[in-house]
Amino acid sequence: MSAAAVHSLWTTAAEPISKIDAPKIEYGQLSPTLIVVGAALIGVLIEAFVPRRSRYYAQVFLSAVALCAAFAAVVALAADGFGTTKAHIAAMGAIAVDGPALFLQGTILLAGLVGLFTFAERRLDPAAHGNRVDSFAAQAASVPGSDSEQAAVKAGFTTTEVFPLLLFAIGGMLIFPAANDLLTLFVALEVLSLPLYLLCALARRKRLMSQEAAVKYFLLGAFASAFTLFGIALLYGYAGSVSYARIAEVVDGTVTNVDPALANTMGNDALLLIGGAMLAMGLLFKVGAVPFHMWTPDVYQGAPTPVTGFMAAATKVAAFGALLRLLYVVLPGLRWDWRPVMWAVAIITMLGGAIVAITQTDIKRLLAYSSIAHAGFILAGVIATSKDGVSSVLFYLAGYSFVTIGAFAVVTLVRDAGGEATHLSKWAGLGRRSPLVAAVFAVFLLAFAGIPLTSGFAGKFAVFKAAADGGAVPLVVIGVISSAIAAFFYIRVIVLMFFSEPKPDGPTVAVPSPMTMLAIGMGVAVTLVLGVAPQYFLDLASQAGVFVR
Amino acid sequence: MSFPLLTATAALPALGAVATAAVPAARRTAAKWLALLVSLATLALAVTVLVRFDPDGTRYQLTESHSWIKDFGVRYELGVDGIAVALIALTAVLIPFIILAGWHDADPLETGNRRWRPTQGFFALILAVEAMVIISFEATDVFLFYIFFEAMLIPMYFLIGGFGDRAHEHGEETAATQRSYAAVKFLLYNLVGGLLMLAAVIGLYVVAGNFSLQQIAEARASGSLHMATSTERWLFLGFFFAFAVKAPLWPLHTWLPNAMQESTAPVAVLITAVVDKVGTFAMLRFCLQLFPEASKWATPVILVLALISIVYGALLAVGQRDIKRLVAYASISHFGFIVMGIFAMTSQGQSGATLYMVNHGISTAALMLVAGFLISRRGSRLIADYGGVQKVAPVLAGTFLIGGLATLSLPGLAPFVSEFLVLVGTFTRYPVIGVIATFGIVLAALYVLVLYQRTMTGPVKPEVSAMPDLRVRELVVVAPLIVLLIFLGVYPKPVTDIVNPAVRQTMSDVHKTDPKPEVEAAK
Amino acid sequence: MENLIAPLIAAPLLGAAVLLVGGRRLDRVGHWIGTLLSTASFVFGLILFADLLGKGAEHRTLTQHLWTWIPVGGFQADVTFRLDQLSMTFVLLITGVGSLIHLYSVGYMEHDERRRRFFGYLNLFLAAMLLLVLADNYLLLYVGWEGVGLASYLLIGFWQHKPSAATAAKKAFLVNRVGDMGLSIAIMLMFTTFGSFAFGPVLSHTGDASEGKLTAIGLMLLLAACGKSAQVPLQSWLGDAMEGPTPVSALIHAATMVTAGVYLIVRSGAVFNAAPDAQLAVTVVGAVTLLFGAIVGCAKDDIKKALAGSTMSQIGYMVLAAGLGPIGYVFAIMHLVTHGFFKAGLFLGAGSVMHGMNDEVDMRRYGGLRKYMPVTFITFGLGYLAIIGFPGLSGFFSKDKIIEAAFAKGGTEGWILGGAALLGAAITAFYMTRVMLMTFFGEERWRNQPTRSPGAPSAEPAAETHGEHAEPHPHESPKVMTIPMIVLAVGSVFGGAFFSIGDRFLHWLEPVTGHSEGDSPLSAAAVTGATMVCLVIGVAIAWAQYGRKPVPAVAPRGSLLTRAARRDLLQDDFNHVVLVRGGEHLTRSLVYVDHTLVDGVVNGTAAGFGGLSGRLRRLQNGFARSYAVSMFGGAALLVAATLLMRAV
Amino acid sequence: MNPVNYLYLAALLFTIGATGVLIRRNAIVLFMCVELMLNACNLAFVTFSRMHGNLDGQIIAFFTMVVAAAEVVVGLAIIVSLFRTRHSASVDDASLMKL
Repeated sequence: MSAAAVHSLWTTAAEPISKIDAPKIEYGQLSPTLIVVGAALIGVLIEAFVPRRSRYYAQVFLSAVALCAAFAAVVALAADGFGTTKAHIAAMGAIAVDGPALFLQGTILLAGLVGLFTFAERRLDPAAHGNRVDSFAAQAASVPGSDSEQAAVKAGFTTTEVFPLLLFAIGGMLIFPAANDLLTLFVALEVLSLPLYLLCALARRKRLMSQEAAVKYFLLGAFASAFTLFGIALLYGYAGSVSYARIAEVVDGTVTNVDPALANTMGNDALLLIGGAMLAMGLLFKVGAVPFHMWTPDVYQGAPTPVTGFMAAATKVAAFGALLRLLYVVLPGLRWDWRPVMWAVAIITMLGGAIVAITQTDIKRLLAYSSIAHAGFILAGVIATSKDGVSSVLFYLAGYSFVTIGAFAVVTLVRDAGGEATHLSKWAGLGRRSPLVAAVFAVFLLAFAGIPLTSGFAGKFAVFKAAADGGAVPLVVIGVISSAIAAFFYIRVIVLMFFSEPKPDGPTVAVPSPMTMLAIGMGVAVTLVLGVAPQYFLDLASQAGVFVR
Repeated sequence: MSFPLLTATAALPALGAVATAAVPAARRTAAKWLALLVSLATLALAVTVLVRFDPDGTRYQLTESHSWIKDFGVRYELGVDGIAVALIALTAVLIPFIILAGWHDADPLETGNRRWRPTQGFFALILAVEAMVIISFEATDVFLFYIFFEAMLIPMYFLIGGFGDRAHEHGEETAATQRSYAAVKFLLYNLVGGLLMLAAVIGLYVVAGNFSLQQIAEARASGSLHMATSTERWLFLGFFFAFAVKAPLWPLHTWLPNAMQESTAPVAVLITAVVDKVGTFAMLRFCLQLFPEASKWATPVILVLALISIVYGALLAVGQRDIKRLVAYASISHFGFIVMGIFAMTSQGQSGATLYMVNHGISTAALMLVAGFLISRRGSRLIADYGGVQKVAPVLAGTFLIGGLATLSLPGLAPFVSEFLVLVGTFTRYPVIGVIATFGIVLAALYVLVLYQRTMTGPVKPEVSAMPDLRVRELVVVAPLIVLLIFLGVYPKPVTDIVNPAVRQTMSDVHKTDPKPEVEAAK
Repeated sequence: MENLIAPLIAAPLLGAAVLLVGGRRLDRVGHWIGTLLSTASFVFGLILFADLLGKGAEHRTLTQHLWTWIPVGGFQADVTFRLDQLSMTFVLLITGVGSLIHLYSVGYMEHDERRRRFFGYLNLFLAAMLLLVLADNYLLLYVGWEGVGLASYLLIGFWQHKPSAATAAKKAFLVNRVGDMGLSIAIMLMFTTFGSFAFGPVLSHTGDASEGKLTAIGLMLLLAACGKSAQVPLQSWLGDAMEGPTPVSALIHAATMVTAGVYLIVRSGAVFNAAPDAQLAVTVVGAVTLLFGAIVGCAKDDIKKALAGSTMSQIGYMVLAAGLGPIGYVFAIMHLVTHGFFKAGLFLGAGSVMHGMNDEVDMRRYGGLRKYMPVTFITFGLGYLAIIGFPGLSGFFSKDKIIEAAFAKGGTEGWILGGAALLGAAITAFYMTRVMLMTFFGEERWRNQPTRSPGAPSAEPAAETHGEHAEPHPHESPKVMTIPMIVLAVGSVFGGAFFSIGDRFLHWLEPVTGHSEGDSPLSAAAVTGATMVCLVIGVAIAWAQYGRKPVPAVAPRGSLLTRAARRDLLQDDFNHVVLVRGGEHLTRSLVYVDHTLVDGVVNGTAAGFGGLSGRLRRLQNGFARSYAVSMFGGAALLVAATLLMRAV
Repeated sequence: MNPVNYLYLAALLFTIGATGVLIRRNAIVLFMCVELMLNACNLAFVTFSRMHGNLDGQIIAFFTMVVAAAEVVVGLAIIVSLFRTRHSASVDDASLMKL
C-alpha cells in the first residue's frame, strides 16, 4: 500500500468531523432483545435497591414478565411477516430479522421461561432456618463450609442475582443467531457466555464441583472465544469487512467496488479457510461437538441442575442458529470445502457421544453425553445445506430444548440427604416409589432415544430425511446406528427405574412447586404434541427456513 | 364419510388402556373387568370388520385417508385386505383370552404401596399393544405402519420386563435381573431392526416422494416410478431385516427364547401369537408389494434361512429343559414355515402362510396358556420338575396334549391345514426344500411328545401330587381355543375364502403364477 | 343310500366325543355307550353291504360329498367319502372285529377305573380307521392315517404311569411319523404331477405321468406303509406296542390298523402297476419282513411279543402279495381279512390267558393250561391251526394263494419270493406251535412260583389290583370275553373256505383292484404240497424242542441268532445308538452353538461397545488443560482438513 | 516496513498464548495467556485495518478490549473463589469430575 494512500487516509481522518448521519436503529424489530436486556438492567437495579425479602419475588416477576413480553414481541414480528416477506437486516446491518432468527429467538425465550421456573423453584431443598431456599448458594463469595457460609445461610441470604444473569444470558442468546456481522456475533457470544460461567459457580450443594465446573467452563470458553476472535480477525483480513453480506460477496467473487488498496490481501483463500475453520471451531465448542465437547460432561455435572438444563437447551439452540447462519449466509460458496469436514465432525460426534455415554454412572453426565450425540444428529441436518435442512434443524432444536429442560427438571426432584441423587444406582426402583415421575422421565428418555410418537422421533426423521435428500445417505446410516447405541443407555435407565428392586436407602422424590411442575408439564406436552401432530410446527419451521442476506 | 370403523377398532383398546391405567390402585378387580370388557368390545368391532369386508371386492376396503404430516408426505391411511382382516380377527380373538389367562398374574405382592399399581399397568399395556398391533395391520401408509411397528415395542418391553412368573427357582432378585435382561434384549434387537428400517423408510421417501403403499405399488407396477436395482435391493434389505428380527428368522431369533421364558405365559402368547405376526404380515404386505424384484432376488437366501429356522428351531426345542423355552423354539420353527410359505411365491404357500399365522396364534395360545397354568401351579418352568401330572390333573393334561398335537400339526386340527399348504406350496416350486422341510413334522412330533411324556406321564412326582385340575376360569380360556382349533382344522374355508383373493393380488404384484402340474403341462 | 356313509363314521366319533368330554359322570355306562355305537356303525356297514350286493358289480361304488375342505388355487381338497368293494371289506372287518373287541374289553377292563376313557379312545380309533378306508382322496386318507396313529398312541400309552408304556407309545407315534412323512411327500408329488390327489384323477391318469414320478410316488407310499404296517425298516415299534392293553393289541396292532399299509398299496394299485421298480421294492420289503417277523416270533418268551412278531410276518405276506400287482391284490386283502379274524382271536385268547394268570405274560411260566381254561384253549387252538395254514382253515386258503402268486411272479424273483414265502410258512408253523405247546401243554410251570420273577416282563398293571403275590389260580374268563373269542374262532375256521369256494372274494374285489392270473412255474397243487411239507417240518421241530422235553422256566442262553432275535434282531439297538444317541448329541451341541455362537455374537457386540466406551471415557480425565489440548488439536485438524479439502 | 510482518507477530503471539494455556498450571497464568491470545487478535485486527485502509479493525479492537475486561472481571471472580476454597490456583487440582 502506497504511502500516499496512507497519508490521505490519515488526513481524511484528521479532518474536522463535519456530520456523521446517526445510525438508524429499528427499535421495534429489535424489541425482543431490547426488552430482555432492559429487564436485566432493571434486575440489577432491583438487586441494588429493593429490600432483600422482596427481591426474589420482584426478580421472578420481572423476569417472567420480560420473557413473556419478549416472546409476544417475537410472535408479533413473525405475524407481521418479518419471518418471511419482510425479512431484512436491521441495525445498520448488524442484526438480521428473518425466519430462522425469529424462530430461534422464540424457542430460546420459551426455553428461558421454562428455565426461569426451574431457577425460581424453592420447595425442593428442606427449608434452612425457616426460610425457603433454591438451588443456588446463599452467598457465592463465602468459602464452602466456612462460618461465613453458615452465617449467610442463617441470615437467609439468597443469590437473586441469578435472575438478571439469566436474562443477560438470554439476551446474548437472542442476538447470537441473529447476528449479521462477526463483531456482533463475538459480542453476543461473550454476553451469553459470561453470565453462564457465573451461574455455573453458584450451586448450593456440592459447591466444590460447582466452582470447578465454572473454572473449566470459563477457561475453556475463553480459550475457544480467543480462537473465534482470531478467526474473525482472519476473515476480516480476507474480506476487509466483518459484515456477513460483504464476506459472502467476496467469497462468491461477486464483490463490487473493490478499492485498489485491498486488492493484495482480499481474496486470499488461506485467510478465508483458516479464519472460517477457527470461527466454526468456536461455534462447535458451544454446541459441544467432538472434539470440542470435553467441557460438556464436567460442566453439566457440576453446574446447578436448573442452570444445566437451561444451558443445555438454550445455548445449543443459539449456537446452532449462529452456526447455521454462518454456514448458509457467509460460507455457502465454500460448501465444498467445509462439508466433508463437517461430515467427519458430525460422525465422530454422533458415535463418540453415544458410545461414551454407555458406561456413564451419573445421570447428569449421561444426559451431557446424550446432548453431545444429539449435537451430532443436528449437525447431520446442518450439513444438508438445503431449505429442508434448515427447517429440520429448527424443528429438532425446538423439540430437543424442551425435552432437555424437562429431563433436568426431573433430575432436580430426585433427592437424598446430599441434595440431588444423581448417581444412577440411586435411581433403582424409582418406578415403584413414584411411578408418575418415573413415567415422565421415561417419556423424556424415549424422546431422546427417538421412539415414534415423541418429538425426538419426528425431529430425527426430519433431520435424517433432509440429510438423505442432500445425498448424505452414509451419514444417515451411521446416525441410525449411533441412535441404536444411544437407545441402549436410555433403556438402561428405564430398566433401572422400573425393573430393579428399590434400594432401602434410596432417594425420595420431592414434591415441587407449581413452577417446576409447569416446566415438566410443558416439556411432556411439547414432546408428545411434536411427536403426534408435528405438522403445524413443521410448517412454521419450513416457513422460517430462509435466511436473509 | 362413513363411520371410521378401522380407526374405531384400533382406538377403542387404546382408550381402554388409558381408562384401565386410570383405575385407582384399590380397585384392582375393576381394572381387570374393564380391560376384559374393552377387549370383548374390540372383538365385536373386529367381527363387524370381518362382516363388512367383501372378499370379492376391491383390494383395500373400509379405507380411511387423512392428511397427517404433510412435510413428510405422511398420510393417515387405513385399509384392510383379506390378510389383514384375518390377522385383526386373530388379534381381537386372542386378547380376551390373554387377559383372562393373566387374571392373577399381576396382582401386586406388596399391597402397602398405594402408588404402585402393577395390575392396572399390566392390563393397560396389553390393551395398548392390541391397539398398536391392530393399527399396524390396518395401516396402508408405510410411515404410519413404521411408527406403530416401533412404538409397539415400548409396552411389550414393559410387559416382558415388568411382570414375570411368580415363583422362580433362583429367587426374585435373579428373576428380576434375568427379566430385565430379556426385556432389554428384546427391545434392542427390535430397535436395531427398526432403526435400519427407518433408514430404508427415509430412503424410500427420497426415491418415491410419498409413503402411500398403494400409490407406490401402482407407480411401481405402471413403471412411472423407477428404482435402480441396487437401490431397491438395499431398501428391501432394510425392511426385511426389521421384519426378520420381529418374525423371528434364524439367526436373528435369540431374543425370543429369553423373552418368552422370562415373561408370564399370557405375555409370551402376546409376543409369539400376536406381535410377531406383524413381522411376517409386513413381509407379505410391504416387502413383496414395494420391492417385488428385490424379493425375488432374495428369495433363495430367505428360503434357506427359513429352512434352517424350521429344522434348527425344532432340534433346539428337543434339547430344551425349560417348558417355555421349548415352546419358544417351536415357534421359531413355525415362523420358519410361515416365511417359507410367503417366499415360495405360490398361492398355496402364501395362503398357507397367512392361515399359518392365524392357526399358529391359536395353537401356541392353547399350548402356552395351559403350560402357564401348569407352571403357576408348581412354580417351576423346568420340565424335570414335573411327572405324572396326567394322573392328578387329567383335564389339564388333556388340554395340554391337544395343544401339543396342534403344535405338531396333527391332521384334523387347524395347523395341519396351513402347514400342509405351505409344504405343498413350497414343494411345487422348490421340491428339495419342500422335502427337507417335511422333516420338520417328525421333529415337531419328537419335541411335543417328549415334553408330554416327561411332564404328564410316568409315576406321579410328590411335588405335583396335590396339583389341582383346571379351574373354571382356565377352562373358559382353553376350551374355546380348542374348539377353534378343531373347527378351523375341519372347515378352514371361511378363512381361505377371505385370504385367497388378497394372495392372488400379491402374486400378481410379484408377477408370479403357480407352476402347472406335470400332466397338464404334458397336454 | 350313500348318505349312510357319514353316520358310519359319525357314530364312533360321537361316542369318542361323548365319552372323553362327558367326564366322570359317565363312568358307569361309558363302556356300554362305546360298544353300542361301534355296533351301530357295524349295522350301518351291513346295511350298506346289502345295498352294494344289490347293485351290479360295476355300480358298487358310492360317493358322498360333504363339504369343500381346503380350496386354495389349484389345490382342492374335499371331504368326500368313497365306498366301494375294497373299502366295504375293510368297513365290515373294522366295525365287526371292532365291536367284538369292544364287547371283550367290557370284561377285560372291568377293574380299570379309567375304563370310560379307554372306550372313548377305542371309538376314536374306529372313527379314524373308517375315515382312512372311506376317504376319497389321499389328503383325507392322511387325516384318518394320523388319526389312527393318535388313537394307537393313546391306547398303547393307556397305562401312562408306566414309563415303559409311555415310551412305547411315543416310539410308535414317532416311527409312524416317519412313515407319514412319506405319505405327505407322496401327496405333494401327486399334486405336482396330476394337479390333484383325489383317487379318481390320480389313479385314472397314471398313464400320462412319467414313470420316474410314479416310482417316486410309489416309494413314498411304501415308506408310509412301512411305518403304519410295521414293515422293515420301520417295524421296531410294534413289539413295544404290546405295552398297551391286550384288546388294543388285538384290534389295532393285529386286525386293523397295521393293515392300513396294505390298504394303501392296494388302493394305489394303479400307481404301482405303472411303476415296476416301486413294486419290486414292495415285494422285497414284504419278503424281508415276513422272515424277520417270523424269526423274531420264534425267540420271544412274552406271549404277546411272540404274537406281535407273527403279526409282522403275516403282514409281510400281505405286502408281498400287494407288491405282486394284479396277481396279488385280491389275495393280499383276503389274507388281511382272515388274518384279522384269527390273529384277533389269538390275541384275545392270549389276553384271556393272562387274565387268568395274574397278567403273567412269560410263556415259560405257563404250561398245561388247557384243562383250566377250555374255551380259551379251543378258540386259541383253532386260531393256531388257521394261522399255520392247516388245510381247510382260513389261513390255508389265503396264505396258499399268496405263495402261489409269489411263484407266479416268474423268473428268479418269483423263485426267491416264493421260496421266502415257503420258508416263512415253515417258521410260522414252528413258532406258533411253540406258543401253543408252551402255553397249554407240558407240566404246569406256574405252580409254586408265588411271585413274578423281576426279570420277567410285566404287561398289565391290573396285577396291582388282584393279588400278585399269591400263586396264580388259572380260571376261565367271563362270558363277555369268551363270546367274542368264539365268534372270531368261527370266523377263522370258515372264513377262508367261504371266500375261496368259487372265488367269491375274487369276484367281489376284482372290479376295484383288477386281477390277472400269472403263469406259475409250479402247479397250484405243487405249491400246496410244498406248503404242507414246510408246515409239517415246522411243527415237528417245534414238537421236538418244546413238546417232548420239558420247557426250562428260565430261558437258555440260546444261539447267537436266538439272542439277536430276542432283541428284535438288534434293530432297536441300532436305532438307539444311531438315532437316539446321535440325535441327543446333535441337539446338545446345537443348544451350545445357539447359546455361545449365535447369541454370543450379539452379546459380544454389546460388550465390545461397552469396552470401547470404557476406554474412550478415560480421555475425560478431568484436567482442564487436557481438554484444552483436545480443543487445540481439534482446531488444528479442522484447519488442516479445510486446507486439505481445497488442496485436493 | 511491510505490515504483513505484524500479522506474523500476531500469529506468533497467539500461538504463544495458546501454548501457555496448554502447558501452565496456575489458573491466573492460564488466564493471562488467554488475554495474550486476545491481544494477538487485536494486533491482527489493527494490522488488517491498516492494510485494508478502513477503520473497522480498529473499532473492533476496542470492542475486544472491553470484552477482555469483562472476561477478567468474571474470570478473576471465579478463580479467586476457587482459590479461597482450595487454597491453590492450580487448575489441575480442580479435577473432581472426570470420566
